[in-house]
Amino acid sequence: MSSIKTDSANLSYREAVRAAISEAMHADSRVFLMGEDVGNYGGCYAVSKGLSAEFGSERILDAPLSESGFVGAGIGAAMGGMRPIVEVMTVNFSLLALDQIVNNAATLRHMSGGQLSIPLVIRMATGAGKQLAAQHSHSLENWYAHVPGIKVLSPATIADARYMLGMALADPDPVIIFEHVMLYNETDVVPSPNDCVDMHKAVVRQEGQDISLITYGGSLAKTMQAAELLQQQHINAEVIDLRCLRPLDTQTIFSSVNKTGRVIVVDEGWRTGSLAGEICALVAEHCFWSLDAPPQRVCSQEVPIPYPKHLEQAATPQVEQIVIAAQILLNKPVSKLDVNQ
Amino acid sequence: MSSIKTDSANLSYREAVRAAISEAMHADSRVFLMGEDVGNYGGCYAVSKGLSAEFGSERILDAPLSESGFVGAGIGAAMGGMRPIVEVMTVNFSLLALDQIVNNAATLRHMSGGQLSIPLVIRMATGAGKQLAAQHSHSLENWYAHVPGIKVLSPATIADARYMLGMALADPDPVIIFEHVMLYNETDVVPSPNDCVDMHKAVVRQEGQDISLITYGGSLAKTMQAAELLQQQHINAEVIDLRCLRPLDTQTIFSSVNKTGRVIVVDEGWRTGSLAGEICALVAEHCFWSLDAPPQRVCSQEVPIPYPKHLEQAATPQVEQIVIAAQILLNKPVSKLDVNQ
Amino acid sequence: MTNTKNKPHMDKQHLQHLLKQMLRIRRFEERCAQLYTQEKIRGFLHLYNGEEAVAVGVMQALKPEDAVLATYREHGHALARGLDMNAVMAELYGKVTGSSRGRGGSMHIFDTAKGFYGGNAIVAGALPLAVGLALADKMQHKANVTVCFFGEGAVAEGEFHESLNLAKLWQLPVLFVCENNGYAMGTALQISESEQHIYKKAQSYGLDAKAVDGMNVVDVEAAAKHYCDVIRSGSGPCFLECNTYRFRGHSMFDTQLYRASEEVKEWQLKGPIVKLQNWLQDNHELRESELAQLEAEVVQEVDAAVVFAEEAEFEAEADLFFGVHTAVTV
Amino acid sequence: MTNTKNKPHMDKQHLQHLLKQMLRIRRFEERCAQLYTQEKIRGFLHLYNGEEAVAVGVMQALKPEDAVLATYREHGHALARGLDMNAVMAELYGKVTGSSRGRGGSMHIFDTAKGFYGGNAIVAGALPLAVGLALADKMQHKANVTVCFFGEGAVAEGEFHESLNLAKLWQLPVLFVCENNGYAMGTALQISESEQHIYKKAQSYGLDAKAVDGMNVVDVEAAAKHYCDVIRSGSGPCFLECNTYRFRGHSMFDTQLYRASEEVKEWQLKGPIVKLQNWLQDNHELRESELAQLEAEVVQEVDAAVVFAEEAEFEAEADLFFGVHTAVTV
Ligand SMILES: Cc1ncc(C[n+]2csc(CCOP(=O)(O)OP(=O)(O)O)c2C)c(N)n1
Ligand SMILES: Cc1ncc(C[n+]2csc(CCOP(=O)(O)OP(=O)(O)O)c2C)c(N)n1
Ligand SMILES: [Mg+2]
Ligand SMILES: [Mg+2]
Repeated sequence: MSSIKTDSANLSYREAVRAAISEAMHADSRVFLMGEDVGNYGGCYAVSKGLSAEFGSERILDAPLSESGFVGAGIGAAMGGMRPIVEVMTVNFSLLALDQIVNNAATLRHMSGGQLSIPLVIRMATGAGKQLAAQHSHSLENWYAHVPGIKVLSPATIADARYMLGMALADPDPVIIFEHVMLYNETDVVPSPNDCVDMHKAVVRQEGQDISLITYGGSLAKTMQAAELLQQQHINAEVIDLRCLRPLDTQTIFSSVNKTGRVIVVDEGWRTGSLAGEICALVAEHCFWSLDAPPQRVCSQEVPIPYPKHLEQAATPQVEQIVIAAQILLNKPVSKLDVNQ
Repeated sequence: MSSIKTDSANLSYREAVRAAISEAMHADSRVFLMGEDVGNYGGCYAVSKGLSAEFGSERILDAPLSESGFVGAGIGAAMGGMRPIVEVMTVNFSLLALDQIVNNAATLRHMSGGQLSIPLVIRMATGAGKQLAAQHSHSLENWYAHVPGIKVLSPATIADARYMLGMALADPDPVIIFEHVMLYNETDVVPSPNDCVDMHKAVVRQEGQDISLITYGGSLAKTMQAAELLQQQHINAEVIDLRCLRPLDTQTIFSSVNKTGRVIVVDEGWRTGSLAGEICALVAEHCFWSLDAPPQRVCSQEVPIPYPKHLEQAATPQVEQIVIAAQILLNKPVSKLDVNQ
Repeated sequence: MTNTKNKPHMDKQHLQHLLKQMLRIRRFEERCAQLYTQEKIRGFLHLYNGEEAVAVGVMQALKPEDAVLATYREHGHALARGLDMNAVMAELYGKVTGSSRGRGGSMHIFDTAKGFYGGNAIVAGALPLAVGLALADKMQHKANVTVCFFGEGAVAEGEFHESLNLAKLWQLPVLFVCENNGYAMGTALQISESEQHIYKKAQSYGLDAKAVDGMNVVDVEAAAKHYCDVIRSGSGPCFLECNTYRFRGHSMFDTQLYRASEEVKEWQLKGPIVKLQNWLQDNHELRESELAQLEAEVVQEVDAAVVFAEEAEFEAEADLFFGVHTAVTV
Repeated sequence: MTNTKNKPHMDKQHLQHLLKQMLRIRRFEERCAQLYTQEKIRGFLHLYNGEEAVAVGVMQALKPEDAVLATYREHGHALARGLDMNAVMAELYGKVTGSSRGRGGSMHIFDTAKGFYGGNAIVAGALPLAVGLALADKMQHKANVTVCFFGEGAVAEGEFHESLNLAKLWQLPVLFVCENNGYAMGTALQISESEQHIYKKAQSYGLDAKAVDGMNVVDVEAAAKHYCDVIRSGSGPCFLECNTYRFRGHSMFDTQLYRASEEVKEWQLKGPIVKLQNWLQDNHELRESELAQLEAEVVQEVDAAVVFAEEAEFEAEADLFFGVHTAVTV
């Protein structure tokens, strides 16, 4: 049987995704994994390490450097009765596959009058933090979240890494999953399958009354850290992990903001045109009369992400910025904190 | 001399763009036009009709169906000292060129420490309204407006069609120009060059005190019509034409909203993740204490745009929706209007 | 039209069948052009006029389980593949009884029951889909063929290159059919490709590839049958370049500044319908009365399709969101 | 190394120059690998170890006005093109005195004064840029060559296909240099291309193309010179496939599960440096003392570069926005 680590004791994010793939492939012979270096190399971020030995090179299918070609082939294979998991190594390279995703995957069901089904899952790594510079550090989640016909997931915890893929595969329509590059080494105990939450739901990761901190993906950990620091100052922040970026679980967002009256959205996307902007707009539209202060965002700076660590950090959201934004929003004294990261 | 119509009496939008291209090519031998069918065919929307005869096939350069290739070649030619105008037939096909635009055009100057210059202009048609269905009706302006390193223009008037291209060419960095497909046949008198407005500035197209209607591109005419109808009901709407979608002229936006206290953004992009969302977020952040009501948006429905007219119209912003949204926002009775369009 | 008698299927009946299929497309589209000027049909309308032999010839080689993908110029493929003409016409009208509920229009005709996967308006956009359908067949050990039609303009696209390599690398059951009509909109092949023998480009990926006279429906059929046999035997993808010509503009907007009317006239003399019809008549395989009968049947079918489309309803606005996702139902 | 004496430039001095250039790259990168484990260099680091003959050989054919583009594996190209080693090392350190102010790091070395247009981290992403630079030269009647280096993995990308066609169609002065090291990360050429002779693929676009032993710097130089002459004469683009091998992993993260260590060892015996060095020594063209001198000079240069990089400053955070647009200045 499987040599893939699936025990729920303690998995890394990477292992959790791998376990999810392995489980799905054991359960359904229509599932296969296709992408660059998923097989012999074991995956750019080692997610699929060992899977080729377990399932063979036909079901762990190494693809040439042809993002448009093999993503389109994944769409076609889904139409043809398979359940492909396509790995686009990173979101940066998905730019080469956008025509297939937007013009085909997202439109075909509706445009054919409901005839076609595209039960496809596309996984891709996203985000900055590894000092990979401007062409390798994109966070384009809001581009995808803008497109009707696809669903967009952003697992930020080990549990979600473990279970969201299965839910995405069970969905009859195309689902894009973003895995933040800084999460792969994180570890945690995986809950039982019964405790996993529907992929469409946002989750309140920490309850609080004073302010809502809304985030997703690679920014969740930073936001949780910020919430902890705020706690030391007796500010009770509620932290919401969006999880599903399209469609948005507006109910969870709105009830939190209606309760706290204050909101900061933390998002690694560039500020202008960001998903954070969308959340702020939604909140302003729907929670206007509950708001005690303007909605705020902590986003990436409007600059191609530079290589050196200090500039990469300056360009992307940091814990301290979240804390300060919250302090300002609550009219608390702004104190330099021992963020220590 | 030129057979190209440049007289300021009365030009169509198409003729205005053509006059701008012709003028630029006469003024600067480094300028050339490259794209699919710009030459022998005269341009998909007949913008470049006659230019090949005037300037020859080397400066009006027909490119094969290779969007990534010739857009990248445009970037390279700009680095090499030329001033290319690249026509990507429509935004729908620009999906195939996004890697070049985002990973090269937008990053190269910053990433090279300021060494490289990309004085490139990319023009593309955008939008719905011609019943071209799901793959040919995209409005992805906010995707582009999200990306640092490029500027994004949206000429909505004949005057802007006439003069923005020249300003874009004068800019030393990459500029994307969106031409809405429904505008090409519109005609108007072109003002003198002295009266043209800096491409970075939003323009108040109609002054008003009661509400700010903010829009751009193909939605300007609808918004102006809505403002007229509102006028009949003694609602004085201020209409702002954004013109430059990146960077945004926030000053003009904020002063209008601070004055009126109410805002509706009209945008043909899909609602979630739209530029309209960005504007609403900005307004909520910066004009919060002046707002008398929640910021609102009239956007496209979250659906691939269908072919039949009634569904295409149902999917995209219409005058009546703008009027009704304004009436609701101002607590006026909602009356079905004789929109007559 | 030499030697056709030697081939099993090339009897009078079959040849008349081919003629009728081509006539169905021709007459259907002539009516479409009229309906377009009457604004019954809107959006883009790309006619297949002159190229009918390609779709009709290739379809003869297919089985019901096979898959077909085409471009925005796909009325001919849809009809030749056996889609109901009523549903196709209703689609062009944007009516709910259309093959895609009227949502796709001329460029997006679908019928999964017939293995007809569209209708794609992005040049070369269907090629990767074809690779994927074939991959699914191979993985599921189905001996089907996926046929993908595209114009010679598509050859310049990166998706062409990626798709051919994937198909050959993985030995997938795809028949690529390049409809080389010499122009991509107004761009002649000489100004879009450094190598203008498209089949040679395909050979450079290791595909079994050749060019045929795309005006000769019999040749097209024979070549397609041969290649489908090769593909079904498990030898991987094949590539057929069909040299043809479109008699009308690229779409209804085209003013055709880029070619001389003499060129069009020359090609028209070599048209696939006139060619087959003349041959049949010269060989006494088609009596005047038979031809009249054929034409009458076709006109009747087209007339009925127009009536069907006219009488059909538009989709209710309330159903706009149906099918954005599977869960969104009527 | 046969016949080298017949070629004008292949005298002892030049051969020692070639050896030194390769040694500069080798020693520089060996130091980089150390510095990476010391976390002085971060991000991705792709070493050129084993492939030095390609960059060094090709650069011999270029003039100062020519343009060079490469991949993320471009330290060798930068050094061989004459970029200051200090600036390159400082770039890897992310320091403001680096060739790109430290913003690009290992994958984005630029120096427009040397015609060095990067450093591109998107596979095949530089090919269209090369076409454009050459187009600009042609339009401006400049007799320059644009050289574009890329790996064999890039050949599968649509951008490869589009670029080769554009270059040939428009007869542009580009020299495409494919560094065929047999692997794209862990993907062997056999599982990425149906046609594994890359030069043959190039020929299918009509390019003058051939393969050379990329481990033989003299052969590479000769081929590059020949092609640059062809290109400068106005005959359009050429294509050089250099068969080579990378001795180390794809990047510093690579565990090399996909190849046997014997394979690596075999190739190492054929390495470009050992090959040239042995030949020179066998032919009494390189005395021990000369070699020691060469090595010493190289070590000194590398040491100095490290000191330079260590001592340099990081860019001020306040300058983060400099150069997003031209107007944003320091
Ligand atoms: C990617 C893309 N670019 C541009 C277009 C616009 N366009 C539609 S058809 C066409 C010409 C295609 O020519 P060809 O492939 O030869 O097919 P034909 O129309 O001749 O049948 C063009 C440029 C498009 N639909 N898709
Ligand atoms: C478009 C794109 N897809 C994927 C990657 C990830 N990636 C970086 S290098 C590489 C392998 C490239 O191999 P090759 O072109 O042979 O060059 P080599 O590394 O062997 O020099 C891959 C897959 C990328 N950078 N860009
Ligand atoms: Mg054609
Ligand atoms: Mg390689």
